[in-house]
Amino acid sequence: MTSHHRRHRRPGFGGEPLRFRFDGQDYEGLRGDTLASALLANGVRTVATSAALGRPRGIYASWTEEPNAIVQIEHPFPEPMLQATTVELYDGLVATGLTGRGRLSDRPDPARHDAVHAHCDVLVVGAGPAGLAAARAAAGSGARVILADDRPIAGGSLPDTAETVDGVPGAAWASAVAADLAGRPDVRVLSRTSVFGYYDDNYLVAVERRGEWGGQGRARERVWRIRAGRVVLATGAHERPIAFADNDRPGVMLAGAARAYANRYGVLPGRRAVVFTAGDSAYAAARDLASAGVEIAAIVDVRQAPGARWDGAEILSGHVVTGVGGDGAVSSVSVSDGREIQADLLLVSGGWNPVVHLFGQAGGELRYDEGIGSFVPRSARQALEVAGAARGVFSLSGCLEDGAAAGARAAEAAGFRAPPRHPAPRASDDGASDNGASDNGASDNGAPDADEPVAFWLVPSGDYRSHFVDLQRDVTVADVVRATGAGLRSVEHVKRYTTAGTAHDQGKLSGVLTSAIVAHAIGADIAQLGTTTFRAPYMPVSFATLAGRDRGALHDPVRVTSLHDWHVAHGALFENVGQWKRPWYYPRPGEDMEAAVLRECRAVRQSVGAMDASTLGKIDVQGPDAAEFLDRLYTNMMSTLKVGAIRYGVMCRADGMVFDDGTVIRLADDRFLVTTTTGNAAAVLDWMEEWLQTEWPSLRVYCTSVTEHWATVALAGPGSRDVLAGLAPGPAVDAASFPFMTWRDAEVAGIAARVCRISFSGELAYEINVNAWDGLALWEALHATGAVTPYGTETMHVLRAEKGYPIVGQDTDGTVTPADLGMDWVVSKKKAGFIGKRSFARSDTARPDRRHLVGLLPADPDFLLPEGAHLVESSTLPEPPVPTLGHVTSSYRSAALGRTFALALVSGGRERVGERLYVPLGGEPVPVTVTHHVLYDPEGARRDG
Amino acid sequence: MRDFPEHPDWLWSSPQPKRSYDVVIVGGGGHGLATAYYLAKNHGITDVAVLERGWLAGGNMARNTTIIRSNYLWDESAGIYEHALKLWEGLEEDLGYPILFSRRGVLNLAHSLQDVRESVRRVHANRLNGIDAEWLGPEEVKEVCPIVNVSPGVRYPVLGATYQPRAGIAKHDYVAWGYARAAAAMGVHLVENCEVTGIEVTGGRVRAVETAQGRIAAGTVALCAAGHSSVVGAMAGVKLPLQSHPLQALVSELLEPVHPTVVMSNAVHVYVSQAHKGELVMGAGIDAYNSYRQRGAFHIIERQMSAALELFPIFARAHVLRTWGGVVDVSPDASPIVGPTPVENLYVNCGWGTGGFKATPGVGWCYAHTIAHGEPHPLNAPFSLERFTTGALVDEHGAAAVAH
Amino acid sequence: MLLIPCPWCGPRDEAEFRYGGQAHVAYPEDPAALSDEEWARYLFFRDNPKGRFAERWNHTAGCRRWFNVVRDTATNEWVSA
Amino acid sequence: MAERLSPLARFEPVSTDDLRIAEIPFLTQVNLRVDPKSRAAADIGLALGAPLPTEPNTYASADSDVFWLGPDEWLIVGAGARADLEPRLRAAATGAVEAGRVHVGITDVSAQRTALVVGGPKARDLLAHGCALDLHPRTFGPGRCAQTMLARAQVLLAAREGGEFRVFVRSSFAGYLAAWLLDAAVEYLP
Repeated sequence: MTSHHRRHRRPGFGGEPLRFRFDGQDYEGLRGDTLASALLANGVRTVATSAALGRPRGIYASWTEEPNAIVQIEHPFPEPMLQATTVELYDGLVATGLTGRGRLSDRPDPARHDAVHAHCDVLVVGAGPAGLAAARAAAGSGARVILADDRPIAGGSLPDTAETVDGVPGAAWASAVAADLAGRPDVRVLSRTSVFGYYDDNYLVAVERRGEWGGQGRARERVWRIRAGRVVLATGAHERPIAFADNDRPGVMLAGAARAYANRYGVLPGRRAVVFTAGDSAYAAARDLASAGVEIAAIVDVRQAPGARWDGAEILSGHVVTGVGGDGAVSSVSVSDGREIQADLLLVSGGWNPVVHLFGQAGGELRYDEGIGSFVPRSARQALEVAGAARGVFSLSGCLEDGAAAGARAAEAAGFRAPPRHPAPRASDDGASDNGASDNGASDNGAPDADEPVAFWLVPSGDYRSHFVDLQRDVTVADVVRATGAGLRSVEHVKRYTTAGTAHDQGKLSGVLTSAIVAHAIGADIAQLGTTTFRAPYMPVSFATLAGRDRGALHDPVRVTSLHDWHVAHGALFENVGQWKRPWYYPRPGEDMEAAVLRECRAVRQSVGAMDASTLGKIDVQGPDAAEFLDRLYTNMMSTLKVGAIRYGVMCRADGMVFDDGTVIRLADDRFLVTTTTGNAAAVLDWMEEWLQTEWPSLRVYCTSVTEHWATVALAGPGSRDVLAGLAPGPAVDAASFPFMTWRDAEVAGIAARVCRISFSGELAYEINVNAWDGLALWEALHATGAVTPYGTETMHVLRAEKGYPIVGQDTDGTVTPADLGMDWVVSKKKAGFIGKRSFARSDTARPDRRHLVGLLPADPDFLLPEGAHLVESSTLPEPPVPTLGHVTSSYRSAALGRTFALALVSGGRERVGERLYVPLGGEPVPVTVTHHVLYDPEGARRDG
Repeated sequence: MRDFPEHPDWLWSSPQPKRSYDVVIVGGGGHGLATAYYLAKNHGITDVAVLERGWLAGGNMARNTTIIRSNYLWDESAGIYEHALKLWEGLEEDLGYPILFSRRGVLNLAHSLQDVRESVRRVHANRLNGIDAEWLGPEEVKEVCPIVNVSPGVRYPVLGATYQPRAGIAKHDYVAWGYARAAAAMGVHLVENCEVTGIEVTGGRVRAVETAQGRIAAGTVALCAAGHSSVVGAMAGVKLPLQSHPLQALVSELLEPVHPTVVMSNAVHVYVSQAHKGELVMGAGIDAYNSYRQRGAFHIIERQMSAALELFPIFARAHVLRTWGGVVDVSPDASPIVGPTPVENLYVNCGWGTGGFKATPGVGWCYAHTIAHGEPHPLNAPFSLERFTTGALVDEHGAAAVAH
Repeated sequence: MLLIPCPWCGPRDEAEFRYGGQAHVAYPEDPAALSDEEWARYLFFRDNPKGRFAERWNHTAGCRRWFNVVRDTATNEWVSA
Repeated sequence: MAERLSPLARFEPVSTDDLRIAEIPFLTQVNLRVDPKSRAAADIGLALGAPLPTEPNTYASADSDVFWLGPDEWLIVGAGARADLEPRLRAAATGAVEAGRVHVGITDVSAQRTALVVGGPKARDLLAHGCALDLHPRTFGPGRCAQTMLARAQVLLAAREGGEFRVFVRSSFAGYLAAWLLDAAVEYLP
C-alpha cells in the first residue's frame, strides 16, 4: 500500500518497505520510519485514547517528548507503554494504541541485556550541531571523547529541517562529522544511546538500543556506565505547547514536529494547516511544510508585530486560536477574529524550553530567562558545560559556535590543549536547530532576532475544562486553577494535586507550562516559582535492561568449596549460607530429611562422620604483638595459649553483644590461626584491620585471610581415631599423646595436613586441614575407608545443640551477651580490657532477668517445637498483648536423646530450670520444661573417645 | 480511570505566622501534621504552628513507598505500629479525606533457613501481641501473590513468607493533606517556606525558634524533622544518635493490575506494591554513607532491578519512569526516638529510619500526648533517648534491614 | 556511584569501599573509667552534619586501607584537605 | 590417591582469534606483609631479584611476579609449584627480624586464589562489562595491577604485554567468575 501521505524517501533512510500492524490493521512503512511517522504516512491520525477522559489522541510530537501516542508492542515481544514516536519500525511489528495503561506479558523475556563501563576525558551528550561541534573540538585536542546521541542518525534536529551547513544539507554535514569522529582512535560515537542519568562525580548512565531480540546472544539493550572527566550537555530544546480549547485533538501538533515529519521522514501529517505561534520558528516550519505540499491556510501569531514575515499564507497577527472543531480529529480551527478556518492540521509553537533535565539531575541551578520565556542553566556544581539550545542559544550558527567553544573548554579543563578552532561552519540560519527538536528565532529576512518569542502559554477563556496542560494525564487548566483555588502555592503541590507531569513523558512538555499557569493563577512570578525537580531517568528504561546480566545464576555469586562437585555427585541437598552453598544433608534413596538427619546423627554418635567445614573463615595472624592483639579482641585470654594448643573464643562488638566465635590455634609464639563463622569471615577480618589500622597502629601484627587456601574436614565420632590412625600412621593419636584442644602437623593419606583435636559435637573428633587443591583427595581417602558417613549442616546443628553449643546468628541475634549464653567462663576476669567489656556494666546489660540460653524439653517427647515459637508463663492465654518470655532458637529431634528438645532464649532462664512454661501455637499451649542448655553428655565424657 | 477520588476544593490557607504559639512543631511532614492534628483533636491544644522549610509534606512523606504494616518483632515496636494500624483503619472517616487505605496484605519473604527462623519468630511474637500474622509456605505465597517466582531453582529461592492480611498501602499525599486540612480547620497554622534557623534556649528551657520569617516564641517546641533532625537538634544543643542516609525509591508507568498485595524481601532487597492507578512502586536499598542529598547512587537501582526480576520475572519489560531519594535518619537500633530531651519543653520525634510513614497516625497520637502531658505515652515510653545509656535497645536491625 | 579518593589507589568507585562514618572518634583510653553516659556517647553518638564531614572509608575491595576524607554531605562533593 | 584439583579444573578454555580465557592452575602464591622501608623489605627484594614495587597498583617481574596489594602488602607469585618460595622469603627476612623491631607477615596462600588469563583483541572490551576501572593502555598498561571488582567478585587484575590480562580470583568465586566471563563473552565469540 503506497501512502498518499508519503512524499519522498529521505536519502540515507534506505527505503526498504516494512510491514506492520497497528490496532489490527495491516500497514506498510519504510526502514527509517518510527511507528509514528509510518502511521502518519498511512493517514492514521488517532493513535490512542486518553486515560481519564477517554478522548481520542493523535501524534503530538516527534521524539521522546511525545505525551499522547502511547502504544503497546505486541510482537515480537510484548512491551508496554512505548511512545510511537521513538519506536523504530521493523518488519512484522505489531502494536496497539493504549488507554493510559500498559500490559505486562507473562511470557518470559528472551532478550539479553548487559552493561559496560566506559571512561573518557570529555563526554558530549547530544549529536546536534552544538554537540557535534563540541565533540570535534574536544577530539582535536587528543582527549578521549564519547559522543552519545539518542537518535538513530546524528544531527539532532538538522534532519528535521532544510538547513545547510557549509553549503551541504545539514543532515549530510552531520553524518560526515559523526563518521569522521567515529573513525578516530580515541573517540567513541554511540548512536541510539540515551543518556538518562547524571550522578555524582560525573558518573552518567545511558541506555543503548541495539535493535536485537536475543538473536546471536547479542544484548538487546545495553547500559553504559560512563565516568567522564568533563561533560558537555548539548541536549537541545523542546517546543512548548499552548493551552487552548480542545488542544488535545488529533491533528494538533507541535510545529517543529510537523516539520520533522515532512523533512526527516518525507511524511505529510496533514493536507491543510493553520499555524498558531508565539515566535518566529514556526514560520520556517510553515515554509518547509508548504514546500512539501501542505497548504498553509493561515498563520495565527499572538504577537502584534511578528518579526518573521512570509507571504506564503495569511498572517493573523495579534490573534489566537480559540479552539478546534471536528468530530474527533481536527477539521477546523477557530480564531479570535471569529473566523473558523477549515484545516486538518494545527501547528502549535509556544516557544522553546531548553532540555535542562540532565543539568538539573547534576545538581545545577536554573534561572528564568525572560527572553525565551523559559528556564536555562545558571550555575553548575559538577564539571560540565552546557552548549547550544540547551542553554537557550537557538540559531544554528550560534549552536555551532557555542558547541565548539564548549568542547574546547571541556578538553582544556580535562588537561588537553585544544587545537586552533576550525573555521566556523557557515550555517544557512534559516530556522536552524539543535538536538531534540529545537529551532531558532532568526527571521527569514536575515534580520537580527529583533522580536524574540514572547512567553505565551494560555489562550484566555471562560471555560478551561478542555485547555489541556498535561495531555497524557488529562490535566487541564481548570484542574490547575482548582488546585491553586484549594490553597496550594507550590508547583510540587499542584503537580500532586493534579498529577500533571507524572506521566510517561514526566512533564517534558507540560512542566514549564504548569509553572506558568500556576504563576498566572496566583499572581506569582514564574521565576520565583521555578520547576519541579528533575529526576532520573530522562526517559523510561526497562527493568530488564537495568538488571543486565545479574540474573538467574549470576544474580549473586555462588561460592563453593573444593569438595563441592563430590557433594553434588553424592546427592547432597544444599543450604545457602550467605553466598556459600553448604551441603545440608545427604538423603539416601527413600529417605526424607528427618530420616537422613537421624541417620547422619547416629553415624557420628555411634561410629564416624565427616563434614566439609571449608567455609569457616580462617585468618592468619602474625607478629610479635599477635597475642596481645587477640587478647583485646576476644573476651577470653589468648596470650596464655601454648604453641600447639587451641582455644575456643568469643568476640563482642563494643556494645557487648556477641559478634562471632571460633577457635584460635597457636602456631608459634608470634603466629595464630583464627577461625570464624562462615558468614562472618570477611567481617571479622575487616574488624581486625579496623582496630589495627585505626586504633592500635603500634601493635606489630599482620592479618591475612587464608579461608580458601585450606580445605577443612571435620571427622567426628567414636571411630574417628581409628580412621585417622589408619590414614596417618605418623603421629600417635591416643588421647594422652594428642589431647583435646591441641593440633599436630601430620601426613594424612599422604597429604600434608594440620590436624586439630577439636569437637563441635561433643564426640571424639578431629578437624583435618589440607591445601584446598588436595581437599578432594583427602575427602575421598576418608570415604575409601568405608567407615565414614558424610553429614551436612543440619546434622552438625543437631549435634551441637544436644551439647548446648550456640550458633552465632541462630541462637544469638545481636542482642545477646556471652553471659546470656551461659558463657561466663569465656569472659576473662583477669584481662584489663577487651572490646565490649565496658558495656556489660550498663544497667540493662547487667540485669539479672535478661534472656538466657536454656534447654527445653516438651512434655510430649515426640512434639517438635517450631523454631521461632515463643514462651509464656501460663497455660491460659490472657487477652493480647501477652508479654513474651523469649523464643525457641533451635529445635530438633534427637537420635541420641531419643526425643525432641530445643534451645531457647528465656527471660531469667537460668533461674527457671525445672519450671514448666508454655508455648502458644494456636489451640492448647504446649507445655515444656526448662532445663540446662547442655542436654547430652554434660560431663564431656565422650570427647576423648 | 477517573474513579480515583478527587482532592477537596479547599485544603488549607497560608497564614502569616504569629509571633508566639503555645506549641511550635518543626517540620511539616506527615508526623508534624499528624501531631498537630491530635494535639488539637485529642488535647484541645490549637495554638499550634507547624513550620515547614519547603512545601508541606515534601520530605519523606512525599518520597516513601506507602507500605503500612505492624508486624514488627519486639513488643515495644509492635505496640506503637499496631496502634498506628488501628488508627489507619479508621483514618479516612476520622479525617473526612479519601486516604485510599487499601488493605491488601504484606508478604515478607524468607530465602534462607535463617530467614525462616526469624520470620516464624516474628509471626509468633505478633500473635501474642494480637497482630494478625501467618506463616505461609511457598505454594501459599503463590496463592496470595501469583506472580512471585517460587521455583526452587532461583539463586535465593522463596522458602516461605510471613503474611499480615491487615497490612496495605495508602496514598501518601492524601494522608498528609487530610491531616493538614483537618488541623488547619481546627485553627492550627501551617506555615510553608519557613525554615527554622535557630532554637532559643535559656535557663535550660526552650523559648523560641528563629525562622526565615522571623523569631517565633513558643511554650513548647516539638521536632519532627526526620532526616534533618540532627541539624535541628544541634540548634538547641541536643545531640542525637542519628545518621542521615539517602534512601531511594522508584515507580513504573501505569500497568494493568498484576500484583495484588505488597511483597517485601530483606535478603533479596525488594519491596514492591502496585499502587492504585497501576504503577509499580518499589523501594531500593539505602546508601551506605551519610548524605543529605535527596538522591542516591545508580548502582543501587540496578541492583534493585536485578533483585526484582529474580522474584517477579513478569516485571522484565516494565519501565522505570522516575527514581527519587529521601533522607532517612537512622538510629543505632533502627528504632525511633520519641520523647523529652534534656532541654525543658523541647521534644524529639526522630530516628524512624525507613519506617516513618506507616507509623504516622500512631506517632502523631503518642507524640501529641507526650507534648500535652509533659511525659511519654506508654507506647512511646520505650523509645527514649536514655535507652542508649542503659542499653535497653529495641533492636529491630535484623528485622529492619529493609523494613518499610 | 561516588568516585572515592583512596590515598593509595587513587579514585575508585564507591562499590569498592566500606563506609566507616565519622572520623577521629578515638576508642576511650580507659572505658572502665567512663560513666554510662560517656560510654553511650562513644558507642552511639556520632556527628551528622549537613555540610563538611570528616569521615572514614575502607578500601575493602582494593588495598584494604582505612583513610579519612572530608565530604560535603549536602552536595556529596569532596573537599580537598 | 586422587590428583590435586584446581578450582576451574572442569573449565573449558576459550581460544578464538578474538579472545582467550583459560585457568592457570597451581601457581605458588605467598602473601607478604612488611614495612617497605625496612631492611627486611630490602632483603626480600634481593632474594626475589627485584625490589618490592612501592608504586601503588604496579607489579614487578623477576624470579617471580610481585604484585603491590597495599602499602605494606604484596602477593608474590611463582610459576608452578614452588614449595620453597615461602621458606625462602622467611629466611630472607630472618636477619632483619631478629636484629630489630621490624616484623613480617609471610603466608602461603597458593590455593586461596586461582588465576585466569584473559587475552586477545577483545579482552579489554570483555572485562569492561564487569570492571569499573579504566583499562585503557594509557592508564592500565603492562606492569599495572589493581585489586578491584570484576562483576560481583573481588579480583586482582594485572595487565601484561600484548593486551593480555591476568585475573586472580578467590577460589570459591572462581566458578561464578568463569561463568560470568563466558556469559559476557557471548558477543565476542563466533
